[in-house]
Amino acid sequence: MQTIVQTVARTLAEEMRRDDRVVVMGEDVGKRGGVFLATEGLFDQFGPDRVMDTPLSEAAIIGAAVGMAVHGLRPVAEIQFADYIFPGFDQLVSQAAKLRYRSGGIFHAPMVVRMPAGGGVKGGHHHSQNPESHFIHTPGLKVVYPSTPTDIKGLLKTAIRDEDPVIFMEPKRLYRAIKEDVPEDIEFTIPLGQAKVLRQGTDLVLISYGGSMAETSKAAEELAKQQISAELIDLRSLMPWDKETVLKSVARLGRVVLVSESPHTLNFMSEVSATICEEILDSLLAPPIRVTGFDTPYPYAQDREYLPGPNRILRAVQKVLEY
Amino acid sequence: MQTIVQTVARTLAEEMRRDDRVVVMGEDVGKRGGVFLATEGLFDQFGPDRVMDTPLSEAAIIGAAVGMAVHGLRPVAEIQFADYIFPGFDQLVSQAAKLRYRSGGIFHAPMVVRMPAGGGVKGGHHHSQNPESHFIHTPGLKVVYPSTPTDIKGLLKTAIRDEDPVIFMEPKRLYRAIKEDVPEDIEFTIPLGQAKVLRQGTDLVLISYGGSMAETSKAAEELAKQQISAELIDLRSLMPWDKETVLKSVARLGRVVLVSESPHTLNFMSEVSATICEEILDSLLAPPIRVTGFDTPYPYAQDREYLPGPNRILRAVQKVLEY
Amino acid sequence: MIADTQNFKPFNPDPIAVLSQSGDWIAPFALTLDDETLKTIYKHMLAARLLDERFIKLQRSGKMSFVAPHSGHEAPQVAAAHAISKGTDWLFPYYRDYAMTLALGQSVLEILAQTTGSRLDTAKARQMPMHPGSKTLNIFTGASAIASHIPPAVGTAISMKIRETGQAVLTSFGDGATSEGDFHAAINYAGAKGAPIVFLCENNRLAISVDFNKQTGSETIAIKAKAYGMPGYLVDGMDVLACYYVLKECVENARAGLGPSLVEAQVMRFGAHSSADDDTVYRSKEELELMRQRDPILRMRRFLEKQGLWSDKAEEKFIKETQLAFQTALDTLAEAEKVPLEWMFDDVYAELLPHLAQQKKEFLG
Amino acid sequence: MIADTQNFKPFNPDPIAVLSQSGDWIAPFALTLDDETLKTIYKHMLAARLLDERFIKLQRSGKMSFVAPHSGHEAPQVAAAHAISKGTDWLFPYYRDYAMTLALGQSVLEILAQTTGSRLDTAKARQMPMHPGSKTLNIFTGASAIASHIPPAVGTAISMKIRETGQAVLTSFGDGATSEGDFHAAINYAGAKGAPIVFLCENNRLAISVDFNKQTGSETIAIKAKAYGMPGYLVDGMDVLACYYVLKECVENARAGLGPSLVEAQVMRFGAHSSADDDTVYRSKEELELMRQRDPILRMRRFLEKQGLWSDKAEEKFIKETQLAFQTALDTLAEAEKVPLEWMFDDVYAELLPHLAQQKKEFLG
Ligand SMILES: Cc1ncc(C[n+]2csc(CCOP(=O)(O)OP(=O)(O)O)c2C)c(N)n1
Ligand SMILES: Cc1ncc(C[n+]2csc(CCOP(=O)(O)OP(=O)(O)O)c2C)c(N)n1
Ligand SMILES: [Mg+2]
Ligand SMILES: [Mg+2]
Repeated sequence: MQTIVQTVARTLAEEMRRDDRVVVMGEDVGKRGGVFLATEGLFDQFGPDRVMDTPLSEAAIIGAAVGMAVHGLRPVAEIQFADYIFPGFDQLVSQAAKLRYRSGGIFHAPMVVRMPAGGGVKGGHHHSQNPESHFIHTPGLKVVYPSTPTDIKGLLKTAIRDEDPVIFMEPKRLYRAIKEDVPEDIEFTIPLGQAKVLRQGTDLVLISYGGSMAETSKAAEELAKQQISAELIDLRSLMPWDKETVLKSVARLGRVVLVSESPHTLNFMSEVSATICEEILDSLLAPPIRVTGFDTPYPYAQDREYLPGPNRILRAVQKVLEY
Repeated sequence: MQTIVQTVARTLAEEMRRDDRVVVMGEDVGKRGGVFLATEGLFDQFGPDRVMDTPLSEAAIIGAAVGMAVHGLRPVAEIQFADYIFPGFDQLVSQAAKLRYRSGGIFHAPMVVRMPAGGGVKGGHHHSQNPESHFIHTPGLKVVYPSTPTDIKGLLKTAIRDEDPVIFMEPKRLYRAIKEDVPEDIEFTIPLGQAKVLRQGTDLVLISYGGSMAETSKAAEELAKQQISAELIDLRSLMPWDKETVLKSVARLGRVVLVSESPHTLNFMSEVSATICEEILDSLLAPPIRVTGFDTPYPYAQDREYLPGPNRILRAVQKVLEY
Repeated sequence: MIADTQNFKPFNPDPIAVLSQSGDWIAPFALTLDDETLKTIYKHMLAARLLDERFIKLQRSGKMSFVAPHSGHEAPQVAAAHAISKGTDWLFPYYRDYAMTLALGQSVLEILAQTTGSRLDTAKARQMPMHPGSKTLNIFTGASAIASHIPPAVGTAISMKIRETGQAVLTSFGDGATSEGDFHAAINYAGAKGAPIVFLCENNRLAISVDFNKQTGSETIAIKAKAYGMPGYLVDGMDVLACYYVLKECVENARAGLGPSLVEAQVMRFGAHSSADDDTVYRSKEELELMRQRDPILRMRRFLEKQGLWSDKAEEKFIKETQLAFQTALDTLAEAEKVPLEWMFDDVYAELLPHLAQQKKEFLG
Repeated sequence: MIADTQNFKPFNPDPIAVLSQSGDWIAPFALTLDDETLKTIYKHMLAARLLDERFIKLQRSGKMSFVAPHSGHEAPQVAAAHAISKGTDWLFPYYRDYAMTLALGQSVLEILAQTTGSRLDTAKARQMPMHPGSKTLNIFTGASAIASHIPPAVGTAISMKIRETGQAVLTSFGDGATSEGDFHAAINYAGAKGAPIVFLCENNRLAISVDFNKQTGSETIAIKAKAYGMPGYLVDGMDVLACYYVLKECVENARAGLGPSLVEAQVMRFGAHSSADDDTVYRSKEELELMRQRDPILRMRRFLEKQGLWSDKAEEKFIKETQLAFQTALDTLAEAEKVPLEWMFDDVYAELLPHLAQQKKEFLG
């Protein structure tokens, strides 16, 4: 039984043992083991050349990771909070994302940028955000956002072994909330772009990912108590995302509620919704409804209320069912 | 008769004369008059304290503009190409956008960030992009992207007089492509959040904004020749955007094609499409189709082909009509 | 007033000090501060220390969600507040600067209202603790992103310069902050513009757990001023009067049109980085013990006592008064109503935009 | 080999020169380069100048969409190519560096294929002109965003260091680039790490139209090295041999584990910023005239002639050969097929992701 954050550290250790090109870098990832302890123990096992504390500069972290990757390493960079990607955003957009394309494939940057994301931890504006839309809208980046220890293991391994830059978002409010047995196989990987159907249903589809999976699952359980059968999908991977699985379920049931906690406008679920409408309009029995964060900066006092919690999800489900 | 780029310079001059708190800043905006001449003549008229060449740092430009605004100035900052917003992106997201909210309204940053955007000028990766999704997804920023000299004048004035940070995107491939008479009234303003119906139609709705208005208008004309009557809407303002006008037209005609040249996934039109489906699903006679840029970095060799040109728009229209 | 101190030498390899560890005046110039001011400076440091201790208690008891203790940083912070002109000059502080805002005159109620996320917070409880701000005191409300307040600070200073308002800006930050691009972009712009601003680095040689020698290759922060064409001063950050004299000179130079300066105050972080940190993982108890012997409050107290300006009795009395003031503020806060839910939707823009009005309506029902 | 030059002093206020304007050897140490190398260095500069002139012609005739002329920058660029170990060390150049890539051995065909957006471009015509790159020569393909190549350059150098590969990196950029946060973040990290990298600033005192004194408050770029704990060298950028000796020493120091250095070569931009610029708006003809008298090619030619290594005849012959090589390359390019439309969709990722496959299919029908 292990938590998400423990799984991150153990998976990193496994991959570092397997492949000595894998290095870990970031603020406080060394002796401190990361502010969330996601790199705990690595410094002692692998030493300062493979577990590198960096200066306090996200541009230096992302940019240097690109240069290391180009030179043959497999850097796994930690951004201390997803909110702090922005000082390094140009390095991500202009360097990491476009290198393969602009060089016609002669250079590329196999690297992972890990970051704890999401609200509900009393972190206010800058320890709560979910910037995935910015990454997904940037061609050249792959983006995953798992929600369980097992998926963390399988997808982190795939990300590290991938030949392209992968943004690996971790649901920080679930870091220690879930414990489960995780496959011990060091070759256990999960392909990018595969959603997971957690629950088969007959009445409507609930789709979410990352931290919001917790609230969405809770809503599904609540519905079950009310004899409403929700099909529950965890997207896990956002770029590429599993259109097939989503379209199949939604086409079958005709009703869908989309849950994601980043701000409403241009939330990733806008893309999912637009795609559903474009491709299977006639199967829809009700409009797809998005239940999201609000179009405000992440507030401190209303830390929980900002999140799309079970109540808001249930209200949307009701709307969709009664439509 | 004046072009878009001339209108920018003249409007800035008018506003600077009207309000001596208005200052212009950016790379090469001084003697050089801006690399596109959008600030031509200002340095001679207003001198180095109101028309400031800055060091080559977008973070310094955006960040200093915030500080100037807080202290009572009304800075209009130029980012030389929209593509170069990213080194200053954190200042936009963490400082400009959130200042009013985080301070409970005791501080705010009335400022304008102007930037030429869009492709079709043989500019490759970094002189062609349309980063509006990044801005629109950032609560606290207002975003406009006009497409005619008249709208440029009216909206730039409104932006400068607005109490919040406004991202003012200019369609650079239209800078000198259109000439028209522009209202001379120095009080001529256009409110943010109002779309413009350019053409009434009876068969379907075509919606676009910014540079892509040119191709979309061309498509509408082409359709007219074929006796197909398209209602043509220029959104002009993207945050806030004119949902009412869009929903009214689409509800009436039931068919819509959405055109915007930024990458497909999480293009602003994803939001428009998702909103249409959520709010007026039953009026739809066909799925809303998005005609967009591709999910690749902006290519050099296929500079024109990347853009959603009239042919691709017409193909989508056909699909929507034949549905 | 500080005419005879106008000759601090920039780029001195030894930190500037005016008080010895035992509280003797060791400067080559005469003390110019009057007794009241000296006592006030001391009281501000002591009150700030007590506030820090109270913060920690409040955090442990769940009344504050987070604290970044400032103990060990009091000297440059209090000195900065005294070096600028209150309500005229502007302050762009960072999260660890409560000795600064307190000394500038921010009320304990206002401070605690923010740090406890109360309805009485003038910033409407929008941010986590450790984000001070004040309209009347010209304290810019910062964001959590390290160094991101420095470019706005420079913008304000440029505005002061081009409008010749005669004001100055002081902005502070840690050693870690100097690695960020924003620090560089901003201080470089200030240097090119000759803007009236003082950059104060509170160098505690740690960024959470990261040692100074992993942060940068330079031996000091002060030397970095060379990159920007401005003077850089190295100051003993445990000597409040040294900090005061140097900062005062820099502020006056800024106001006089002589441009910006960079001041490095060498301080020591007595506590963990924050309540979320466990510093025993990366530093030893012994190290900490040694640090505490250089306590800036002790040094100033010794000085005052030698001047006959302070006593155990005065200390006791002041502590009692201060704790009482804390308690009064906490009592007021305890009576305050809850933060209204609907505040979540205000102040995103000057007006409530239609989509937010819709979200608000749907949410509040 | 350059043992007796190992003592260039960093932070010298006068730029290091080894040749006088009239081509005399004025260094305090003896010349160590053999005649062939000296001639090669000269030929590289001359060929680069001819290439620049050809670029401009190609741009005017519509065959190139854009050019940023490098005339006046040849000395540090050619010197850099000679200072590093070809195919072993890595180069992270910027857009104005064609004298550097040419001297390093990038073929004229490869260069022109990129700058004319041909199907023969090894980078598949993905970027506008002025973006060189080469896998075999370890030339990193940069982006247009100023200074954004510098953090990756440092990453590569750190990789070399932790894996002890014995390689070094050289990265170049303009004076304007030093204002960007990326420059700072990167060079600071290199300083803290002691990474084997040489930072070469080609300081032409202009960023498009913006004068150096608006760019920064420091008098030189070299002095900025102080902020990062590394040596900074000021070099006469119109003296190719001075550039060579200094850069060579820095590269060897990097390789020897002595850490990074910053070299400022004071150059002059003879042309407009680019084909999109009109520099008469912000500088005078007279200024330009004076600059041209300090032409780095002239100075080196005078030196070679005095050594009896060069003549009008040799010059003529070399120019003819070079122009012929250009023409041959252009002829090859003229015969190349058009860039395939479908290339637009490749290389976004290692594999063609489903959504891109769909977009490709819909587009190509
Ligand atoms: C851009 C950004 N990156 C990372 C963090 C996380 N973080 C908060 S404080 C801190 C260390 C700051 O160190 P320093 O600047 O030296 O100040 P000190 O806390 O030592 O006073 C870090 C890394 C942040 N707040 N912002
Ligand atoms: C991030 C970014 N901002 C702005 C530009 C536009 N731009 C291109 S070149 C240039 C000037 C560069 O000057 P410098 O670094 O001195 O190099 P030089 O051209 O003088 O050799 C500018 C502002 C850019 N390419 N990237
Ligand atoms: Mg510190
Ligand atoms: Mg330059």
